[in-house]
Amino acid sequence: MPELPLWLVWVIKAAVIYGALLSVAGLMSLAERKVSAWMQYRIGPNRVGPFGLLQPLADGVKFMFKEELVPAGANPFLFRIAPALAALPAMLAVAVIPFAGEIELFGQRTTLSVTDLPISSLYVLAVGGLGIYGIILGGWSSNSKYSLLGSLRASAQMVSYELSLILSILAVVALSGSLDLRVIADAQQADAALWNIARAPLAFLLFVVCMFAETNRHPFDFAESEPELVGGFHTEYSAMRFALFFLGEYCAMTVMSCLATVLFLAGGAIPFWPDAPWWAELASFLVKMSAFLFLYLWVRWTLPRFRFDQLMRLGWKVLLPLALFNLFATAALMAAGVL
Amino acid sequence: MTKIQLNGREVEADPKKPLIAACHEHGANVPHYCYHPGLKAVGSCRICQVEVKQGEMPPRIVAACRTPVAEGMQVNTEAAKAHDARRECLEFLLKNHPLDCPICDKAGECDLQDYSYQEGQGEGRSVEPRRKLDKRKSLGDVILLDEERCILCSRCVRFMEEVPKTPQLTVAGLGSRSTIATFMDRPLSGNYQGNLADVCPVGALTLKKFRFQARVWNLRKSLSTCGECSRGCSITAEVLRGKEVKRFRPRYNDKVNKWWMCDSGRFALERHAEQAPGLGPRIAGALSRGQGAQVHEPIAAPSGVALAADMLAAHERRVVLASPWLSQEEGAALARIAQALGTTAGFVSPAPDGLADRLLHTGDPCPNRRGLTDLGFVALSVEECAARLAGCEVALVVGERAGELLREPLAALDASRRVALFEARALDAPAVKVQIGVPTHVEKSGTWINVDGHVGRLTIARAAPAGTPALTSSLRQLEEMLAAAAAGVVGDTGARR
Amino acid sequence: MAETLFYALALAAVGFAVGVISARSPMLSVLSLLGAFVCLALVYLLAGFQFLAGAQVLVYAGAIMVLFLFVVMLLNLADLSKVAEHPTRVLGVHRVALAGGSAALLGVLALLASRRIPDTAADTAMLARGFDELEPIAVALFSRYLLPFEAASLLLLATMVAVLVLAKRARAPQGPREQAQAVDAHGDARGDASDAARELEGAGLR
Amino acid sequence: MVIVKRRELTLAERLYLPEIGRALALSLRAMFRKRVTRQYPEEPLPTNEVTRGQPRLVVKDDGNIACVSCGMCEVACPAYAITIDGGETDRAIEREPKRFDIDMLRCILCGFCEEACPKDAIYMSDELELADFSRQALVYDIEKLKRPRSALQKRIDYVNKLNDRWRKPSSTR
Repeated sequence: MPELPLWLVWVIKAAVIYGALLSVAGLMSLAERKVSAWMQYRIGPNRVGPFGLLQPLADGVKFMFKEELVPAGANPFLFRIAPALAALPAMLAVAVIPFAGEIELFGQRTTLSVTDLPISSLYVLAVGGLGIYGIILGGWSSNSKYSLLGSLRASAQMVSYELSLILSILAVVALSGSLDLRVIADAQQADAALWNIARAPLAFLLFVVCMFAETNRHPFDFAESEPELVGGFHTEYSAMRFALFFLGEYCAMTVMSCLATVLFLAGGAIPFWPDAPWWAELASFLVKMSAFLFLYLWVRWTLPRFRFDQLMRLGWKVLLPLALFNLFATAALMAAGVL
Repeated sequence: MTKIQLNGREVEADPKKPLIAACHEHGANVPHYCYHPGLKAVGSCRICQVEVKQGEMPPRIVAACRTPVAEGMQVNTEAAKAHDARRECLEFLLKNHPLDCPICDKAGECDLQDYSYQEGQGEGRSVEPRRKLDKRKSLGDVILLDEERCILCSRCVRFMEEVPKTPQLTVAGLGSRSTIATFMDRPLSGNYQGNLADVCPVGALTLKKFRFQARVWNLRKSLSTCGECSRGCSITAEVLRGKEVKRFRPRYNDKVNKWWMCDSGRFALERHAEQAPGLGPRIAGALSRGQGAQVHEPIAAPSGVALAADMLAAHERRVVLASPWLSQEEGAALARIAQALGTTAGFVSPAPDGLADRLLHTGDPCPNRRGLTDLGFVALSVEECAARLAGCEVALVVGERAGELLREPLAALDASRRVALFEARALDAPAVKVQIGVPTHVEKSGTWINVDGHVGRLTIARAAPAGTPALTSSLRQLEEMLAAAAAGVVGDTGARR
Repeated sequence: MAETLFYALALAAVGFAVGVISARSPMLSVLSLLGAFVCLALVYLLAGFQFLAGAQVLVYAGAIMVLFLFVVMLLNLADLSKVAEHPTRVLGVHRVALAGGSAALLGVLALLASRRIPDTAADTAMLARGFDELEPIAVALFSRYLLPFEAASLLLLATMVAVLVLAKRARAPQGPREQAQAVDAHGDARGDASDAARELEGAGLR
Repeated sequence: MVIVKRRELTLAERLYLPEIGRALALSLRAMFRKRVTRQYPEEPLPTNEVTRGQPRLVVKDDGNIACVSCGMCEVACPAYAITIDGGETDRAIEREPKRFDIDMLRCILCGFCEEACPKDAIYMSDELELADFSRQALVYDIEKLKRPRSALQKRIDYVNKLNDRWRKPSSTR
């Protein structure tokens, strides 16, 4: 087989990974409806394609052809770019997720991720954190009280929970001694007991809780909050821009699930099979990621939404002290040589 | 006046009328079938029984229609014995009366129905079959007799004897085989047969033309005045679903027509239909014929009036002709316009139609002849109108049926003459440059004055075609435009379009 | 290539910075500031300071600016116009602060003008290793530059307290309802709400 | 004023997590329960004689409808859905509808027409589905409303049974 130039391999990798990300996001919209239906003794969408598998496609076509409205008094520029601002960062963040180890692709040895950064965990947090701007600006520019309230809540919530999220990741970073996600994942490879979920269970718990808050998902979806804010930040949106918000949300969920997999479940590692081929690693990665995605849906259709003051109390009075304690405890245990 | 006590109340009664009339006058609802205020009472049906106490005698049950009013009589229409008597009477009437109210045209205004609800018992006790008779017996062109429904009250017999004084009906046969019949089954004749269906208290005598046409509760009834002769009988115009005029019925008017009307007025329904034989289509808004154009082009009514004003202002030798169907209000407005135009208005007075009789029909087809004459209009025969039109440059012809009456003179005019026609139905004549739609007399409110000077009221029984304003408002607009033109505001009428 | 990029980014950063102070809408100001931060992060990236770039985006763009947005959305813009009408009264405290601030600024400028910043060997070594790894940064921050680091954080803390003191509105004396809330021992809805309000206040969010 | 005493939460409940676990277990169990969804067009709703669907005209065994166009249903209809024009017929009943329209878009399926009909000519069928591409197509005329008596027999028997509850034994049918 002739060797392909490196840049072409890279383009192929990016195309595959982004295609997969968008497919997962699309399928999540179906999964959301299916899972909610199952939990409510219903069947869910099953008309478009086998088991309703083509439903996301049908939805997409519908969104494309719907009329797009811009409310009177809205800031048209911000209103128009906000959905893109919401969707783009989540998609960018997936670039550094290490799905599997080295693979042989068209004669080039390469890793199964778009790129590898030495500070990739920082990158995910930094870029992922920008997604909130789409929500805040979309809500603010809609010239609607519901949207504005949604934006306010989103920004307060983001500030409150990002801290705990970062602190919980810091504990993991401390354990691995690197900001590189691949290094973090590989450090857990050897043994299931070395997985960070076992070594830093509190950090894992904190991360999972903050993960829901960071992606604006139940039980922390205050920016949307249909019963009070009739949709919150996206009240005024229609057609494809509305769909972009959801695409962003599902991408962010996917990225967070990947991050959780890498940080706490050793990425694609399979216990008792240290030298697994790359496709097995990839499959294992996808299974773990899917488990987190399912958790998202599971929780959404189980728990009621918090009240806003409860959210704030939980964030500042419970999670933040716990995260700080966790960081110090981890550091102490490391210094003591236990970990 | 005689004083009697009616249901414990002291009331005054007319001694020349039977007791039942006094009861009705003072609000006691005594049922009646054979009794009709316009006919002699015979007391054959016995449904009007009431309890009467006179002097020291014990109270007794009498038929109110055959009992004269006497000073100091105490009448109780609601006595239990009176109710019993009426109910028993009703049971006998209903024994043979078919229960085909769902089919019967009288249902909804049937005295037998009403009193059965008021007095009767809800169920029959009879197990014998009802008598079988002819359900579709034709009594001439107008009336159909259902012998099974007949309760032999003989109102119809008496009507024919007493009102048109042409006795043609009788009760034939004996006992349970009695029926209403004509001699040798000859068809009925005369111009007053339609009233038979009105006097019949049940659905035995029905109008062939109204048969199964509508349920009576679906008809919206409006006060109106008959427009077929100068008698101007008071009538109700009954309209189905706001569109079709289904029925004209006489409305009691002591000074003009009592309870009756003639058949030629009653059945003058055709011209109120959407398509009338021999007449053009209704004008909605207005029609204009442009310079040299062969067809009429529909325009809005105010634009048509403006065109008419332009024409009238721009030419000399004007003629104003009115229809005898104009109301007083419209006539007054037209008279002012004629004066402003410097001419005297005339109205078309067609020849007598030869239907005159001694009872109601005058033979003169102009319902508002008297009123228009009072307003200063000159009565002109069709020939005189033709002569006037022939000598004019511009003519204003106004009113429902004006174009119809003057069809030939108008058609004879060449295209250089200009005629503005206010008509209900379109007319195709080269001289008619603009036609403005007007409501017919069932579509307008107004006043006619009949041959004896009595006022006849018109109310809106149904809406005129969309876009057709009242003639009074069209005329007011015309008057204002002509005044503006006379004051030298040139081109103003055009601008208003 | 890198040089061109640098100048483009630097120009953009300056443009955004001008936008911050010239934009009429506070929202646009905030967005311009965000743009400036992102440009700065890219400049860091260009120079190979990946960690710095990440931290810049994470802290400033991701957290601080969100707070700014929050504040802007809470602002009553009608009140702002009044501020423009009535120039701020200059108090004695303000004069002192102004004088102190100016003196400090002048001192820093004089320091910069008088001598170059020492280019020590340790710094050069660190630069040589690049900023990709955490360890040298951590070591530098917690040993050599510990004092300035702590001083800076103390300064930030003092600023925060000062802002709270200045911005805090005079509260009306506690009404019966609030007293009732205070008495309300177990946490029902009203108690929670007031707690949350106090939390927001404590977090500088209100 | 009602004072609602709230139960003091136990420590386990205040910790959230055990309770959240219980809730998650509950919804997970629900996922494997029997589905209650009915796949409508394929699995239509069961109808019976109590179902009050769209009104239909009974076609008697001799092929004619029983309606005499008396207009009782037209009057009874609270939605003004029925329009009837009567006309003459040679049959013994003399009168039959020339036009009998029910605007199915107006019909509210109340069954008043069925109740009002003196001739047992109109009954509520079990037909509930209604869809077309124009409003005019949903104004049903006589031909669209006709149903053989056998198709409506269950409803007819049911209505007669109901009516027998108040009908006096002596009254004529």
